[in-house]
Amino acid sequence: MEIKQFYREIVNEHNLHPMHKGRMEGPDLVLRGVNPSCGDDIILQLKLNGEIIEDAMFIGTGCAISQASVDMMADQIIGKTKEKALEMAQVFMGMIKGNITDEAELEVLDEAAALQDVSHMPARVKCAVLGWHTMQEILNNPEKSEKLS
Amino acid sequence: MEIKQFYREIVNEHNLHPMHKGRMEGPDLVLRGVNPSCGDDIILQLKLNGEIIEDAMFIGTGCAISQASVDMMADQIIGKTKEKALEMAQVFMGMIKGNITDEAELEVLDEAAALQDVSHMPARVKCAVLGWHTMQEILNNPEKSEKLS
Amino acid sequence: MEENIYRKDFPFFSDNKYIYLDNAATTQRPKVVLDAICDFYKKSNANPLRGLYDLGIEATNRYEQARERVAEFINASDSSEIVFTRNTSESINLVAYSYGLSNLKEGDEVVISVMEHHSNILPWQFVCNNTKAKLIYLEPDKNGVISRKEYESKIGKKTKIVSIGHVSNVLGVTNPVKEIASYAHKFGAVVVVDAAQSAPHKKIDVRDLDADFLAFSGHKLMAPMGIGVLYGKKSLLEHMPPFLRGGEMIEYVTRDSATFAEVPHKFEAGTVNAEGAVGLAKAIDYLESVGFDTIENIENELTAYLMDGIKDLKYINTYGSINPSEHSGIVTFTIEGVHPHDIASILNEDNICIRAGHHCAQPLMQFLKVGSTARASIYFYNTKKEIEKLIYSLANVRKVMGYGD
Amino acid sequence: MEENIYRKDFPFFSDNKYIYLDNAATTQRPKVVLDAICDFYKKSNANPLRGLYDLGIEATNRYEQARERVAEFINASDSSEIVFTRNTSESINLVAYSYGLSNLKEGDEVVISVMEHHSNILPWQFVCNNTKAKLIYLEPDKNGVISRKEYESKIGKKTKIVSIGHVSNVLGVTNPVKEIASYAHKFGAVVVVDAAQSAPHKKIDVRDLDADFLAFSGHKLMAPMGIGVLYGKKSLLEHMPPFLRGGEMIEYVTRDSATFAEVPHKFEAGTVNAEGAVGLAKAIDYLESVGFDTIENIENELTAYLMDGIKDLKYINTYGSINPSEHSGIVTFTIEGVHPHDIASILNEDNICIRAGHHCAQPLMQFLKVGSTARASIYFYNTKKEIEKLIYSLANVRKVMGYGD
Ligand SMILES: Cc1ncc(COP(=O)(O)O)c(C=O)c1O
Ligand SMILES: Cc1ncc(COP(=O)(O)O)c(C=O)c1O
Repeated sequence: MEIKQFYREIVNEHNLHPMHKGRMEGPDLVLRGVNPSCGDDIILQLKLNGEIIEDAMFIGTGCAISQASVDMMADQIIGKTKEKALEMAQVFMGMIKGNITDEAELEVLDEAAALQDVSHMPARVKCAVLGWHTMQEILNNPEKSEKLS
Repeated sequence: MEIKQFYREIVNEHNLHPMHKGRMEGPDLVLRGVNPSCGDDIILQLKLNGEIIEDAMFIGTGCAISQASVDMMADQIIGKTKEKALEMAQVFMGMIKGNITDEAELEVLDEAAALQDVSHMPARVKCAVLGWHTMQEILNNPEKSEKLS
Repeated sequence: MEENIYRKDFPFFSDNKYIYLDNAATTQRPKVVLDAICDFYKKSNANPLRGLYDLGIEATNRYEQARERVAEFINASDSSEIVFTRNTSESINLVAYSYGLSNLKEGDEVVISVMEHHSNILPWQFVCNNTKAKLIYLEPDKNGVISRKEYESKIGKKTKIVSIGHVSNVLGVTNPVKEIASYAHKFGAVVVVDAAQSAPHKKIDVRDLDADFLAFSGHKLMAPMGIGVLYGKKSLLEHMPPFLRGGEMIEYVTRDSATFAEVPHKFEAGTVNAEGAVGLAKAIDYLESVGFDTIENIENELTAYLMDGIKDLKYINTYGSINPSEHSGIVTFTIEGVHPHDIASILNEDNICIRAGHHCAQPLMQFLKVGSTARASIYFYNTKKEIEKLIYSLANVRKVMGYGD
Repeated sequence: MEENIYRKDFPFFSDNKYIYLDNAATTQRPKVVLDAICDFYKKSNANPLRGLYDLGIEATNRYEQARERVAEFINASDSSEIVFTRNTSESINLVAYSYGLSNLKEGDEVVISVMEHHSNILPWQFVCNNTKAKLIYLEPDKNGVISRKEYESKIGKKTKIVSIGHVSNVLGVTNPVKEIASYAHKFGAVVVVDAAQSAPHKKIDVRDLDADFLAFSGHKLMAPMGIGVLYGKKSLLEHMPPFLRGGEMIEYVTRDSATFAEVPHKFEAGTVNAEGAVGLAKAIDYLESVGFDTIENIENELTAYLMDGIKDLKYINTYGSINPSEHSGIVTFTIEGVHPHDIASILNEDNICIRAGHHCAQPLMQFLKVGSTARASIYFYNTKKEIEKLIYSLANVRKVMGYGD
């Protein structure tokens, strides 16, 4: 897909009208994720119920791709187990880095698979993976959880 | 003149059989001159009688061109006034750097003018001028005179 | 404006589709520079300053002639005041390590400005951390101008070093370095000029500026990568300790100690980059054959055209002076609601190369209260048609991003 | 030996008269390297690591691929262990400033050898002077060999750094760096290998050597001037403070402080020399296409031919091993009664380029009790005919200088 088309058809919707942007009441896990070189800067907030991710929200600023990606991610992981979410993160990273291209394999990502085009925009890989990377960090290292200030 | 011919006809004689090499008894002025990059290392010794350079000798080691040049220099300055010797040094430097090529002007150097070929050997300029440079230094700054050890 | 007559000199433009507008980052190289590189390796390649054979002398001569060419270019008194480095960053680090560390102490002050490139900030943070000297920032007004009042209030008896960019790589503004130098010299401070963005665009005269040190990069004025310049007044260079050590920068070495060669060789450790120096000299020849008048004329005309063309797009904000001729070809901007990285990606699809980010000037970004900006930077080989395309693309960015206008 | 099949790859040999035997100083460049330089500027030239547009990505990729090529060349575990510098000298200075200054203290010892190049002596003199650590010298025996007894007697609990040349640029001897490293590691010392003279001639395997740092220069293996390499184990590089500061080697910069990028970028301040890196990668391709076996075979054959040819000239003394295959192509010699500079001048008339002087190894000269020496250094593109001419000229030197024989 061409880049302009990609913005129009995939990114803009989530960037201009994010569904999961905002401050969460009483989150269980909170982590800031940053891309120094671009200035993308998000705070991911998760609410857990045992192994299940009950809710996911983010606040922050950044480029459209980073914002859309984290919004799409939130949409996909809500209701999933932590394990499933981590598995999806793996697939997402693989897709963006161009290592996973098999459609069947990508199915687990559902709508988030629409970001596959970023694999042809090497300069933007970091933007697309920021949300997923932050989620990996905090699920694998819950002790890193921060206070929302 | 070709370089080999130049060695054969001009340099060798003074290098192999220097006339003014040796340790002087009771010199008035003594200065060490060194070319770090080549390892030429001489000690120039002068005996003065008022304004007249009564004797000039050198000790040290170095390449054939440096040794021959200082020996030729000693030969030429003995009996000259300090002023005359300094004037000759000026002309010699000019010749070696290729700035003075006029034969009439070079006449003052007498036999030392035979080193003119060094002006075509840029790598060896420092060797040729070491003796003359050391003489300039010590005549202009007699307070720099060293003890012969 | 006619078709640009200089483009044919650049192999880069001969068969690619790019509209290259990131000239403040690095420039393209004319064929004469590439030819000079190949010619050096074909005919004169030996290790300079070492061999006694003719080929070695030839290599040395070409290297030292390049030094003379640079001295002439910036009107230095003597070629021994020119030290070859890798780039502006290394030049400033050399001054910081060699002059800074040995001349600063607690209570002293180093004055720089908020609009400096990181390369003219980090070395001074380092020196100040190590010597406990204080780092003071000059603040520009909202047009990017550092006023006389501002520098006179911050430079004073405690000031030991003032290090200032000649032209800002973000705002394009030219700082009053000559006036600052003259004021700083009253207090005996030394003045370092970061000329990375000025040397490609305007005549530098180190004696007129009375700069104590001045740094620039070859690659920003069409020379090869890997060669830069540090100018330093001889009296200062001579009293500074060496920085990098090794190779031919010595006189004598024993097991325990060493004495060093004369300037500038004292500061050039190891095998020198003769290719780079020779390429730089050729780039300077080429640059002067075009002429600074022509360069400034073309740049100003194109800058005016660009600023004029985006003036009506109210959602585009530009930074720096409103006068196009005060931009040295640099136009930095933001588009409301669109992150600069998205601008760059969208323009990339139109083959337009602009820069987006913090431009290695994060403190200036903080001062301007923006996370990052987009920047188009023009050189004399750009054309009106290229600027037209840029304007056209910019006018479409917000639509692509889903805004109504 | 047949006509050398590699010479045609080098524009340098196509139309000049020189017999170039100063390869230990710098090598000639094959056409593929010059083409790679021009190709980079023509097709991929932008400032690497900065631009988000395709051309900038392309420049970045070519630069980073070069890093991977270098990592593979010396068998590093990861390309992030490769820092691009200007040359060997800068690489060693980087280690000295960044690792040395922050890890040494009074009472510690730094061990080097008497046969080091100045570039591996002066940085350690500097560090020792600044930290009051002690500089200890390993002494070779009369054949130039550093014995096990020697290094075991000088390396010990106080040793913090051992920095040692892999191949001596004067004696041509290969030092037992692997054995020294293994012994030094018992005491927790870090081992720096100066591979300037080995990398062009033999396969380097940093993991097999277990070197902590290793340095070499591009220009000595047919790459452009102005590019060098520092290999460092990641765990060490990561804990070292930056050396040069500026440009893209940062994460965040505020007015008062900065955080730095990951290795290796932390150590690469300012605009990188992508041309040099790309040229180096291509030179490595070329070198490996010739193959180290071929290189060593040709060199050893020519070295044997040379040493054999001058053996009967009793007034010529050679240094180092009597075994030609232990010379890495380097034959250093003196002629009784003739100063090395005069030898060089006389050979120059026969268009033979050899080096004369202290070879940036004054302490070794003092150890050998000579003021200076002459040195012929061979690379695989040299020919038997060239060596024949060298022998012929050498046999005439004393006659030219007025001696009977
Ligand atoms: C053994 C050795 N070490 C270090 C160097 C220094 O290399 P460079 O001049 O490229 O920094 C050289 C060559 O000059 C050398 O032969
Ligand atoms: C104002 C200014 N200073 C310094 C630099 C650093 O130059 P370099 O990256 O060539 O060291 C730059 C360019 O990047 C610059 O624009």
